[in-house]
Amino acid sequence: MTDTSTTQVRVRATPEIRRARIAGIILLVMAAFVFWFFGLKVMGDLNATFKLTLPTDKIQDIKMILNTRTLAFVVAGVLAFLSGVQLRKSTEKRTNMAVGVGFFFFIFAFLAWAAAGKSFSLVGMLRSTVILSIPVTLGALSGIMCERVAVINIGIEGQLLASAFTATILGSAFGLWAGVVGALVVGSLLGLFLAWLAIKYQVDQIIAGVTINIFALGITSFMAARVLRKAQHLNSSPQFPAIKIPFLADIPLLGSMFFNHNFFIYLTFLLVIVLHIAFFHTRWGLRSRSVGEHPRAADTVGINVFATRYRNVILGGLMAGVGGAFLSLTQVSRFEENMTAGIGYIGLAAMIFGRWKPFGALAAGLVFGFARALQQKLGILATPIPSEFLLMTPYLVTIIVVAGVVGKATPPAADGQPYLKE
Amino acid sequence: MTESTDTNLTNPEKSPPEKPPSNLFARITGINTGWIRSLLIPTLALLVALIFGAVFVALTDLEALALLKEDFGGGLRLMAEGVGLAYKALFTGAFGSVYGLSETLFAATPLLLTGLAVALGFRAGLFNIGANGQMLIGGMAALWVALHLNLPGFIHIPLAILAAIIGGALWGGISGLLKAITGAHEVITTIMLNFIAFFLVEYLLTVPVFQEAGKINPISEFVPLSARFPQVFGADYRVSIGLLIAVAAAIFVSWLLFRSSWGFEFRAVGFNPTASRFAGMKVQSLLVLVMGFSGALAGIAGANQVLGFSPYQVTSAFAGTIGFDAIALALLGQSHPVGVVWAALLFGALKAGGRAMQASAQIPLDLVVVIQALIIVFIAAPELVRAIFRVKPPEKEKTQITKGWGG
Amino acid sequence: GADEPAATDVPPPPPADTDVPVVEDTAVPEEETEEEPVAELPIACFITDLAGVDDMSFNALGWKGVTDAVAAGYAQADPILLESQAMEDYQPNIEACLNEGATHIVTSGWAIEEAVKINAAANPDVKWTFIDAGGFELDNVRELVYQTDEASFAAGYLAAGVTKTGVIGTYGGAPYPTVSIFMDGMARGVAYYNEMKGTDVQVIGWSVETADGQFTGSFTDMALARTTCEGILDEAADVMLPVGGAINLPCGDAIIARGIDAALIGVDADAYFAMPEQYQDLWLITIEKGIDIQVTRSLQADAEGNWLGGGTVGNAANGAVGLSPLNSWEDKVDAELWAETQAVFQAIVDGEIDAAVYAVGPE
Amino acid sequence: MVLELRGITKRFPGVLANDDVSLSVELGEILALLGENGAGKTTLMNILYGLYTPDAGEVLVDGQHLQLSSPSDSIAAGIGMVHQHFMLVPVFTVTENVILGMEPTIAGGFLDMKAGSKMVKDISESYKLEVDPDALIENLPVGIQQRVEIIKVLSREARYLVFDEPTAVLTPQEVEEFFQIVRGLQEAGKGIIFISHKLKEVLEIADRIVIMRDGKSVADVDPEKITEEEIAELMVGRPVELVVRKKQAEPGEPVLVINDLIALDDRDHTAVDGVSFEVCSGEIVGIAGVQGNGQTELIEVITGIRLSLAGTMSIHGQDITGASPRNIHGMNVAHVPENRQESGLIIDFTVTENMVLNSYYTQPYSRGIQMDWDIASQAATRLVKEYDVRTPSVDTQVSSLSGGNQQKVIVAREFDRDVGLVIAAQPTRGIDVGSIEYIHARIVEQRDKGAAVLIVSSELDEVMALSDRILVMYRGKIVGEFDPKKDSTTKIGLAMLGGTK
Ligand SMILES: Nc1ncnc2c1ncn2[C@@H]1O[C@H](COP(=O)(O)OP(=O)(O)OP(=O)(O)O)[C@@H](O)[C@H]1O
Ligand SMILES: Nc1ncnc2c1ncn2[C@@H]1O[C@H](COP(=O)(O)OP(=O)(O)OP(=O)(O)O)[C@@H](O)[C@H]1O
Ligand SMILES: [Mg+2]
Ligand SMILES: [Mg+2]
Repeated sequence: MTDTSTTQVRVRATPEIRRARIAGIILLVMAAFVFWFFGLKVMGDLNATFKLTLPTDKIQDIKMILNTRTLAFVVAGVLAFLSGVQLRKSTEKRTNMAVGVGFFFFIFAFLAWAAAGKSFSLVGMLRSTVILSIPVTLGALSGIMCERVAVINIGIEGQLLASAFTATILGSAFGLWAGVVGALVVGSLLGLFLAWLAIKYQVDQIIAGVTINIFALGITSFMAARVLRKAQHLNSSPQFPAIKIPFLADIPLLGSMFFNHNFFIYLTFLLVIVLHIAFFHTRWGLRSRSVGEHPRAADTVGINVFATRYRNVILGGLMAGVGGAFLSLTQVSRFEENMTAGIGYIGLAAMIFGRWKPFGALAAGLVFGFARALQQKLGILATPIPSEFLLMTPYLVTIIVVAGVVGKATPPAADGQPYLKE
Repeated sequence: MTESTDTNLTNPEKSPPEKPPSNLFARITGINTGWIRSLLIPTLALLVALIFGAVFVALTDLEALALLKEDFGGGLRLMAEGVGLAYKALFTGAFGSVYGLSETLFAATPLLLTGLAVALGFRAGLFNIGANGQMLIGGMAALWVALHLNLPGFIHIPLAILAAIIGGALWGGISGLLKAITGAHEVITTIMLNFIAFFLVEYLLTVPVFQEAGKINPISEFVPLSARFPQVFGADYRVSIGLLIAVAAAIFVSWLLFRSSWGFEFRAVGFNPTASRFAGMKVQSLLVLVMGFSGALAGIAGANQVLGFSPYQVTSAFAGTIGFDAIALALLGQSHPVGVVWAALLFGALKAGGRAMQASAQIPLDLVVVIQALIIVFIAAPELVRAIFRVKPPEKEKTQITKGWGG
Repeated sequence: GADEPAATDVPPPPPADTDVPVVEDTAVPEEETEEEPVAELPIACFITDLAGVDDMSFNALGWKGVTDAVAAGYAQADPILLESQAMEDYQPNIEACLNEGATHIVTSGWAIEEAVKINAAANPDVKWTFIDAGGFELDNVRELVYQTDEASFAAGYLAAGVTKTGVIGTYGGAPYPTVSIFMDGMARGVAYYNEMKGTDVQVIGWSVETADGQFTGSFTDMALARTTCEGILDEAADVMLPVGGAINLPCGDAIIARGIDAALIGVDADAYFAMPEQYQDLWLITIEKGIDIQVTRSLQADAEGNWLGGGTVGNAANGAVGLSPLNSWEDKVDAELWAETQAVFQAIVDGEIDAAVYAVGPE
Repeated sequence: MVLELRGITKRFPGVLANDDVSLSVELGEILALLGENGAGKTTLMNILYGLYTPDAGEVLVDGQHLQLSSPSDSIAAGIGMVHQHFMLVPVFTVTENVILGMEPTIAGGFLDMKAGSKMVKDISESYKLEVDPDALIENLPVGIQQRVEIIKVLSREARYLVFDEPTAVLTPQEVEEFFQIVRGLQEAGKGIIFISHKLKEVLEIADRIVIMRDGKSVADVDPEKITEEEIAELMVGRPVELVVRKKQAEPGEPVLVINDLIALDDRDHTAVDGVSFEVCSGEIVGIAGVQGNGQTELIEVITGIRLSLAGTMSIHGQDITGASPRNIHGMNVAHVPENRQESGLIIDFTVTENMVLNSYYTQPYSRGIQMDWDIASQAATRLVKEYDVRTPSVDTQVSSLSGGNQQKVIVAREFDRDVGLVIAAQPTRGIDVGSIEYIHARIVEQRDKGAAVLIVSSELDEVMALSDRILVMYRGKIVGEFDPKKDSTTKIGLAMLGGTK
């Protein structure tokens, strides 16, 4: 017989440990980089000034002044410590946390390096983050609405674009609220169209969505060239004003970030909360989720799968409609060909990154918004990094986040599958 | 797992055996409903799309609309004239002359290549939205070889194409690799890599390695004569050997998918990655390989844009929207190389015709995009067309082209 | 149709009796205009670059130049407009122009340059007017490039005097020279002001040292332009120079929404007239680049038989670039500062200040 | 007090699934519905449940015609169904699954989870169906999942309960418990339709038996007055062999040797926990166990699909730890995977393509990377004949074959060479009697040719019939070795539940 005693027992690393090791190594590299590049290589003893108030704020001139080099050394230390913890032992939750914290500190050191000897508005950057996150979050909410009932909506981009177009025209012609209504109607109609193709005709859902994108781009550009060019008065929409929330808006930093915005930004936050509650604490949500996870099971307890899907996909279109209205009625007063420029696709990424959850979508939106805002601040800070590379930042960050932090996310079990009765 | 198929054994006589497609068309295209049947739906789809397009043209004819109020008949006539003029230009621009035909083929060339790229991905269950980025990187690689190697044409061109293949394959491979290692979905990574490639190219065109000497704008140096794709129908027609390369690529992809063991693996993974893994295929490596192949095809399209036509000098816009058109095209061609060829010809014709339509009827080029979208809708939902024309459905009709996020 | 207006419905160009030299094309001798009648008016064809005719920038202005010429009787009715959507559209569009019988083709954007060069050489009978690039050395091509930074410099000087916060901001659509030249000239003008007055007015969004700055990366992403502008406003900027056509407007929206006392500097055509009404109070001044006027002049010269080929660098001295009047800011700008600004501009015209730093074409 | 189906006919494309079937059940009665795979039992019940609309026929309760256009109609009529494939949402809790479709809410549609879990508790107490209302379904063993299904039905106040093959996934002990529950329900006055093809069980529990074949109801009998053999003949339409005929095993050298094997499942929990055993040439070793006790992972590790965490494995003395599926296939290992449609076949591929699914890259099917489909198709034609795969042609998509023939495609592919080790998981799950007989015979034939055979099955009967030696796996460990000739089903069943040896 075989001699079991001499066969050595090989022990391989669990995925958890492997992940922690990789995280540890990355953190260590980051620590070394921060130490050397942001710490040692910085010329002279420079301070970075972070402004914490906006020129328009009630309370003025709160600043945070940090010594770039000292900060770099501190951050390098923190990163090295996190790395050490990871390399020794960690749990999955702590690995994610460590990576998150590590990136936060790294970016902080990076910003201080970029702002060495200069000053910039940190509060402005964070405020921009919030604003920039809105269309992404709304796009993601649209995706969540649909995919929670197992209909993939890749047509968010087209829904945003078409509803932004409508909002501009109707807003220009009949005023703000007409624009809002128009955007919501068009978003919902495109949702209905997607639902119709996907449910009634069982068209491959990705095809249906791509079609919506192409169609929306084509028809809005066509109309812009053929109609708006000659009817400029239809291309100048009014704007929703900012609503200052009394007292809260005057809190330094937080006031400017969260409490001095237009209606749509509050609405988006509200939607995130409402959708979270609706999905996870109401009858509607339980039924919707069951339709996305196991439509047949839902059917056997008397839930109308088709109706649920129609309803949610239309609501998904509605969310995109809100996004379109946000763009046209709060951000810009003019429609431009392809003015959404891919934000719908980024919304899709945010949906996946946010793991099909409303708060996840918001978090993902904020990460993307932050990357964008970071790029904008770096453009201001006149770093030696060419602007073309700065412009890549948001996209790079999205890839890193999706690949590095999220890994494989699990969609609703029936996602993308048509439901066949008989 | 539902056992919905336990029938043939117990009642073999009840289910008539499925005959394999017998005619040549069916063998080549895999559409086994016979000649007329298989052309019927696409033709009707095109027809309906054109009708819708006409409606859009008519309804946005402001002059005619204004006239409508005073003189209804006159307004309608004006609309009809406008549509007629537009479609006449569309048709003659695409097919009405040798030049038109050549422009159609010329426009079809990069579409075919990127369409194949996307189709190949679909076959393996991957949704490559990144053909544009892969074109950009492939094109720049080809441009580098074109500008910096001094070689005779017969070797310079192949080498530049090779560089494009490598460049595109690497750029596509990144998404494959990320998916294989971390599970990051290719839809997201390819979209992001499109943006990144675009800004990278913008940057590269401002550095001396690529930028035209003495120029301040981000525009490249001229491709030397030895690296330019020869025109196949003479200097007056823009069709170059790029078309031949694209057709060769279509044949290659056909072979790859249906005659090679790699293609067998690609298709297996596309249908069922689990079973493929059980059968000993290295699914993760295949993901990288497929994205690599897909990117390589798009890369060749990039080379075509860089080396393929006058003035043989590029800006960051050289990929245009071709990589996105390719998605529609691959869907339209049902991810089959032969289907993609037809789809590319159709889209090429629409492009060439669309330009003519703009020139002689002042219809914005965007109308073509609208028509493309409509064609896809009607082909993807043939029931719609059938409902309009009251055509009877064929017995079997199902092609799973894409997958959800799960893959 | 024949009387298709330009991208923006605009009142007629500003009267020529302002103090500032309006954009004028000195290359066309004025006195020859009323000479003997010309046999045939040119058939004009206009080809845009990828930005399209709605770019509120050079394409729109070029097309305006063409339609103005038609209106003034320098070209035949129904000029052809062809938009390019891809790089490979340039050549067929040019061919389409030729096939439609165009005798005078106007194109805009540096990217089309080579296609024009080839076709112009092959079609010596056709006249060409080319916006924003040069170096053709062909008799049938009239090239229009602009030493915009000369005017931009003076605008920068003015802005530095106007700002209360001591911060001036700028952003562009993409780091292309035709964009950056505005930003660079303005930044130098501000620096000059600082030097003269011993002040420390900051420029945000452009660095003369790194020759790089703040860009949105897109000429159509309006929302992005808005936050880009806001990001600069957050740094307390109160004079903004956005350079990118339609994406200039969201900056106006941002200022209006914030209700702050900030100004915009326009580019290309006098923004006070050219841009939508709601922004009228914001335009401090416009750095004018007389594209439309020069295109019209070029067609006029063709029509009247006194065509001149070759390149012109439009600059302060020949009046092709300049500053608009103050319009709505007339009362708000200190008269002394305005006089100084004009003096600076005059000094540039006279060559006493060398503001033409930015390369505008091949040497 | 009677539920009646009258003259039900249902046609699917190419199949007459139900052909003028009539049956009835009274309150307080247990009716067993018997029939082979594909006989039409599930279809009939789905019609009763409002999931399918019949082409002809009607459903009546107390002589009252029912309009059943959706499950809600059936639920309203007091009909409940425990489906063959559980209708539970895996990522929901027990309570969420139970209340789905009839959620208790507080004002404005907010879920009242307290009321929900109280309902679950009440039912589980009154019917002795113990279950944690807050547990996630995906974490529960099938036996408990079944209880959840029953609670679901009871919570809807069903008077008629349909159980579609409820015992297929249960151990003998669990079956016993289940029968207790069913009898309890009967006493509570419910009418019960019980579907199965396990004859013993049916005879034990039913008051009346209806037998279906080829979509028709062929007999309505009293269990007291009929034998197993008679029933089997009625089901299949011919006399059947109910036991596997095989010679005494003659074990030779150990072929597969496993030592202290540890492996994780997809959620990174330990699934295989220090398993050691060997399989010798010429013997069939069966692994019995309730589903989800690590058998799946064990097989995946041995066949190279899953990485082990620790331990060693060898085949013919050659170390295979960390070897790829292809390496292992190359060592003359035949693998019949557990789930044929998910992992054994690519059902959108043709028979030919599936026949070469793991040998396509070798001579003679390919030279370099060029495939030779003619040769592949010839080989497939031969195999189809040899292994009695009933298919119109080798170019037919496997998806249009019956389950048994699909399984034969796999067996043909895997057995058609000199096999040293056979690993077969659930080799006959969900296929008809004829195919089962055939596949069993082929497996025994491999053993007799000298191959080592490892069988995993959740059907204890199958393991008992096939194996020469039985290992029982419980919570990732081998908890006992049994001799099918000497040890009783009860003893083995006890071990499957973690009882002492
Ligand atoms: N298994 C095979 N055996 C023999 N030839 C094959 C096989 N698979 C593919 N081929 C060859 O490849 C050609 C194209 O394959 P086919 O059209 O069947 O692909 P497909 O995947 O079915 O396409 P479709 O998407 O249209 O269904 C066929 O004409 C056939 O000659
Ligand atoms: N949705 C469907 N579409 C087409 N055919 C179907 C469908 N459902 C069942 N069938 C076919 O109808 C016949 C009866 O199937 P059914 O599921 O009712 O059998 P069953 O007796 O329940 O078998 P099993 O013992 O395998 O559960 C089979 O031939 C099956 O393939
Ligand atoms: Mg356009
Ligand atoms: Mg059944």
